[in-house]
Amino acid sequence: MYLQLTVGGLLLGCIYGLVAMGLSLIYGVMGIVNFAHGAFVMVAMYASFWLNRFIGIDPILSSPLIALLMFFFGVIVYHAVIGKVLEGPFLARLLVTFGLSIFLINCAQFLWSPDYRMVENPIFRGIRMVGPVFIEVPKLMASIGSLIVAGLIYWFVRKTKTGLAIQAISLDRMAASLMGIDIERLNGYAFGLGCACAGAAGAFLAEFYYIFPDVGTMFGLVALVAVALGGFGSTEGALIGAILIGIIETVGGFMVGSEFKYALVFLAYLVIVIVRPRGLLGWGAD
Amino acid sequence: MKDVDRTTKILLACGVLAATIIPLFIKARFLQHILVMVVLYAVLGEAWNIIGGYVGLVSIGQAAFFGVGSYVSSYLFVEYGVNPWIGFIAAGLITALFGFLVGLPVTRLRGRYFAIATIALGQVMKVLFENWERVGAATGLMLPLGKEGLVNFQFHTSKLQYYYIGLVMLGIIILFMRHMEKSRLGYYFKAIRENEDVASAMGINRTAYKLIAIAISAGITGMCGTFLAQYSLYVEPEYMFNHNISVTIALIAVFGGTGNILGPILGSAILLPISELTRAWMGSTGTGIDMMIYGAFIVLICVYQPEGLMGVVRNIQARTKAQVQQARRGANV
Amino acid sequence: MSSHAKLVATGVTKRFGGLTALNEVSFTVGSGEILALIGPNGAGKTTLFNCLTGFLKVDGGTVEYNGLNITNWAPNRICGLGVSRTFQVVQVLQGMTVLENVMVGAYLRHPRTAPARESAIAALERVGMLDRADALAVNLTLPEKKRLEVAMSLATEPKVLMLDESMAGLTPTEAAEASQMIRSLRDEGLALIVVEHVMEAIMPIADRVIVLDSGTKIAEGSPAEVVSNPRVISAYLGDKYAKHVIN
Amino acid sequence: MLRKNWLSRLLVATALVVLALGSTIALAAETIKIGAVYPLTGAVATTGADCRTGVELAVDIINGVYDLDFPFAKSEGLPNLGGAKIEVVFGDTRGDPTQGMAETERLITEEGVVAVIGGYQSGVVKTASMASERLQIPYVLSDATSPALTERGFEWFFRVIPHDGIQAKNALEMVKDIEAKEGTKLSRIAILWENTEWGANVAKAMRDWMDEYGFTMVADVPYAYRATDVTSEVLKLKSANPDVVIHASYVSDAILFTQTFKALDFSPKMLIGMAGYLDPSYLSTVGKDGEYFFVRAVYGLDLAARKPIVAEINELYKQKYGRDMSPNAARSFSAPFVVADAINRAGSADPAAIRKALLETNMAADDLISPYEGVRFDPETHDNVLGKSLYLQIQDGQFRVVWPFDLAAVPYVFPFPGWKK
Repeated sequence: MYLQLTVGGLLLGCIYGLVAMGLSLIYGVMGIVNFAHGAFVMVAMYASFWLNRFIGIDPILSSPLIALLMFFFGVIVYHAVIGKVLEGPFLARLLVTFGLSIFLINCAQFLWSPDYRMVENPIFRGIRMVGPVFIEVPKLMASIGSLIVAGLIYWFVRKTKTGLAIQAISLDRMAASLMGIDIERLNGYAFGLGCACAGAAGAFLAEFYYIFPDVGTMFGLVALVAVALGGFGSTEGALIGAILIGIIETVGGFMVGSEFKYALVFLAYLVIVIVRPRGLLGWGAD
Repeated sequence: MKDVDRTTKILLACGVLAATIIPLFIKARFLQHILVMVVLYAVLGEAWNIIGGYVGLVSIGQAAFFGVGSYVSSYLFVEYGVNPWIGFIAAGLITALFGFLVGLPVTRLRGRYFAIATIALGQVMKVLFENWERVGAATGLMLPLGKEGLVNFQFHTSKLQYYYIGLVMLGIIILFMRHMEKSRLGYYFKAIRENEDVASAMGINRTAYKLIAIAISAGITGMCGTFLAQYSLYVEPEYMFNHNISVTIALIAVFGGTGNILGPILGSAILLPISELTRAWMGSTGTGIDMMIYGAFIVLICVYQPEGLMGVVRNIQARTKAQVQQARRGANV
Repeated sequence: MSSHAKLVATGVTKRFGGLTALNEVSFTVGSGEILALIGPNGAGKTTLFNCLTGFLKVDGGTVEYNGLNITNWAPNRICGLGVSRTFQVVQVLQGMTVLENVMVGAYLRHPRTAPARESAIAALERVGMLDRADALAVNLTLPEKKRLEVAMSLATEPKVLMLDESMAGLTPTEAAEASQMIRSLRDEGLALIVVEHVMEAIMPIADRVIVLDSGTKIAEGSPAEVVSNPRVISAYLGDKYAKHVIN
Repeated sequence: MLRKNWLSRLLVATALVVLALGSTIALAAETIKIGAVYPLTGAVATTGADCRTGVELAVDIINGVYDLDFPFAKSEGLPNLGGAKIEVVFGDTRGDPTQGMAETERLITEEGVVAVIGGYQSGVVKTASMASERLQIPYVLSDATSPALTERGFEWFFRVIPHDGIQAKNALEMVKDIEAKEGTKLSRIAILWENTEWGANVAKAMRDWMDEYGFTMVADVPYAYRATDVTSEVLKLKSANPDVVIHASYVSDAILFTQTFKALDFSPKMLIGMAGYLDPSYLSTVGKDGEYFFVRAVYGLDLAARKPIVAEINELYKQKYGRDMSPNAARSFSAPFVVADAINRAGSADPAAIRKALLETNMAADDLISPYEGVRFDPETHDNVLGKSLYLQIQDGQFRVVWPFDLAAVPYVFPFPGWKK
């Protein structure tokens, strides 16, 4: 039973992790806490849904495309909104994404009504027995996808020139700009990349989860806690934090009572952050 | 300088007078309701302002305090028949104590870690109350209808009484904050916001002052909780601990401009009716277009007027000041 | 005349990971004395300040004030006792006016606003910044900020005042004024610890000099003694030599 | 967890007031206004819109002339008031208690309605009915089921629909009936409920009745509304190994649980759902996976087999809205008739007279499209003592009435055939 729960938590955590990594990347590079990240996931879910409805591509197969679309969406959002508040006061930076989130969620309601939708006949469905454990195939696919994306991000940030430049910005904006790095452009890329993560997560989720305008809110909130738990600015920390949350949610929910499971998640955050005020792997400014 | 001050004062006096007298002529219950909400959120915004604007600790979990306050008075009333006014005071004290206790660990956090910790706090409190049988768990508590009147803190025929109670609360908090701004407390709060290291070096006990701030803010917010409980005569976790209450409070304060007294009042007085107007014109379609406009509005404010409405006011003031000076210079020449 | 004050550091040690930033540094400073703390960049002067005033926890040794062990006390308590400091990288309350900045310090001894304001004005006058009282701190020039910092520290009415490179970036005239002020503070019975990179400014007024190098006290004595100390010369020459290579 | 968009919901807004001011003047004297509050926007907007259609149709029938054997159908308006017509003024609660209260007050004071109906969510009805109680206007509820609502001893509040206590009792009666018919034992029962005001009340009612009927409760599982994942909840159920699972849920969680039941291959002998399972978007989302769930309702198209009027009214509904009447619309459909009946008997639009008439209400089963045995209010609680609920089962993508057996349109399928069907 606990094995089953742990596996369930692990799979859930990987999906949270994908959302959280994008959030963490954005924070790490430009110090923006993106409260609209859940809304981005929602946008991606609708995109996958419509692609499936009209062209018939399965969400998991269309995930690279969705990620790409979301990348451009992110770049546009960055240049239209986020870039303009980066130099602004702390509160404006904190709240602008709240506004963005409200806007996007209600756009979705306006365009597509508050109805629930679900991708019909996804390719990956059903369950597999691995030993004594049931594994839901779509969640497994989503988790694998999420780990692949995590690997890609790791590779991108550590090994590519653009990635290194982005890292330089997150370490020291001033120095990076003095070294001739075009901060605006790279911030845009980083924001786009964060959105692409949300996009991939949305596509994977669309495979097995219902879709409605407010669907991303809870994912965004949990991812936020995962990022804070792992430490703002650390993508690995975000993934670890998210997996931890997934496991706390399923195992803790089972042991203590599922009505308390989100309380447990938030409580875990409070406890960890009080012991380690910058999260598990956090660094940099507050 | 003096001229500007005087015009500001006259404007303020007019504002106070208008806030006191005009509502007397508003008979439409729904408009009265809007007025009540405006004063309630102005008080909540001010309470937020104490920690968010002065001390610089951004809370997105004020609903935790709001909910606790609403439950304190309601529980006392339902269970022991305690007069709501005593409950009101008790709510303030208990919520302040609660804020203090929560603050002990939480004030160690800075910046967004603090902000997210407050979100977490709000959610945890909601879940706890949803499962706490003694206070009705998810079912909440119903406050019995009593005789209307100031003594019972219940009014049925009109809402103006609620409005004036809210206005008095607002008046008291404004007086308190004016006093605070000019006293050691206010200076210390601002010093902590500006630079914690300097504050320490100046002999300020940061933790103590942060705790004071959070306790005051929580206490006032808790009293507002009692106010809403008496207004709707019903408390329920989903209703009183709603995350959107926290977000709205922070938005109003930021929209108005933080770190000064007038900001949250302006924010509440403008943001609430504006969002109602968009709803009024477009909300009944059920398409969410009103909230789209509301969201876009917040984004635009953050982008183009990040200092809040008070930023606009200050710019205008500076401009008039410059004009006055110029005019004077012109006269002298 | 205020009561006698005495700050004693014994074997203060601070490590950052494997690096020993301060190695058993000991010294004493008392009322009516100017102690200059000099040493090349990275010698540990600012770290020592931070350890003395509670901003960093020491890994060994004790700090005593008038016989009271204040090792690792919170900074605000240390300040409350009468040990005040300024920062090397200037730190003021940017969003507040000059007068408000100083009042924050003055409130420590004067809880009520009117006396605090008077005391703050006196402190501002002392550093010659009264004319800037209504300016926002963020709009000040660097030397002005340094002076403001001194005024803030003075406003806490310290018995021991630690100044971290308060004269850096001042014109010769301003530096002379600053020296004059430091001297008059000493005459009023304050104990002063002054970190200064500009030896020319500090040597003439110092009563005693401590030289730090790589976290270790390498010399202590009167300015004349210290300047002729071979270890000091080599530390500084080495430093200067290294600088030449970089430039 | 961002269930209600608080701020926005504060406001149904000034323009409505403006509209209201305009419209009051235009009104003819013989029109009697009643107010209806529903969540027309926000998270449960689809349901609110659905409820609204039921009310609209009811008012059409009352005001117009229809060749139906139904109250007020053949006459124009209310006969005892010289054919006075009913006008319904809608208010939007946005699913928020504060807003619900404000809207109800606005309808009463600005619009001058003489009675209020609607609400849908129990939490909203609590404050909305509080407003009508304060202003002494009758409130007739036909769509929210929390027992707490009628336990307050309100003088002006009446409820047509059976509350959760009665519905819980009916659920267990159905299980008993099936036990008897199948000659099997279904003693192990699990309840699964969303941790909200409504869910908690359902659970409470279930617990109370379970002892009475000699069932054993093997699991009592609350969960957070609108969860992202319910693996732990379902595993908990699974480890308890119940024969019957009773699930109180709104639509989003109903969808998620159905999928997780399937994913974790959890198949008890009977699955009984409520509320959310009735929502049209439940079936359209889960498709075949919803098959053979039992769902609680107070309406089913199949009732037409026993009550021809149901088919006739559904036909009218279809003409107007182009689809079959949903159970939610049918729930709301009854309130305007109860109010109209009371006003007609009172012979006046005076709220106190209406209240008095409501207390004397005695409608027959034939005057309703619901399976109730009639409408008669308990003098103390004002609950309908003749209320009764139905159980439907999803068969071939349709809700079929299967219980009570005397109203059943098709035989039930038992036990649940499992997920590999």
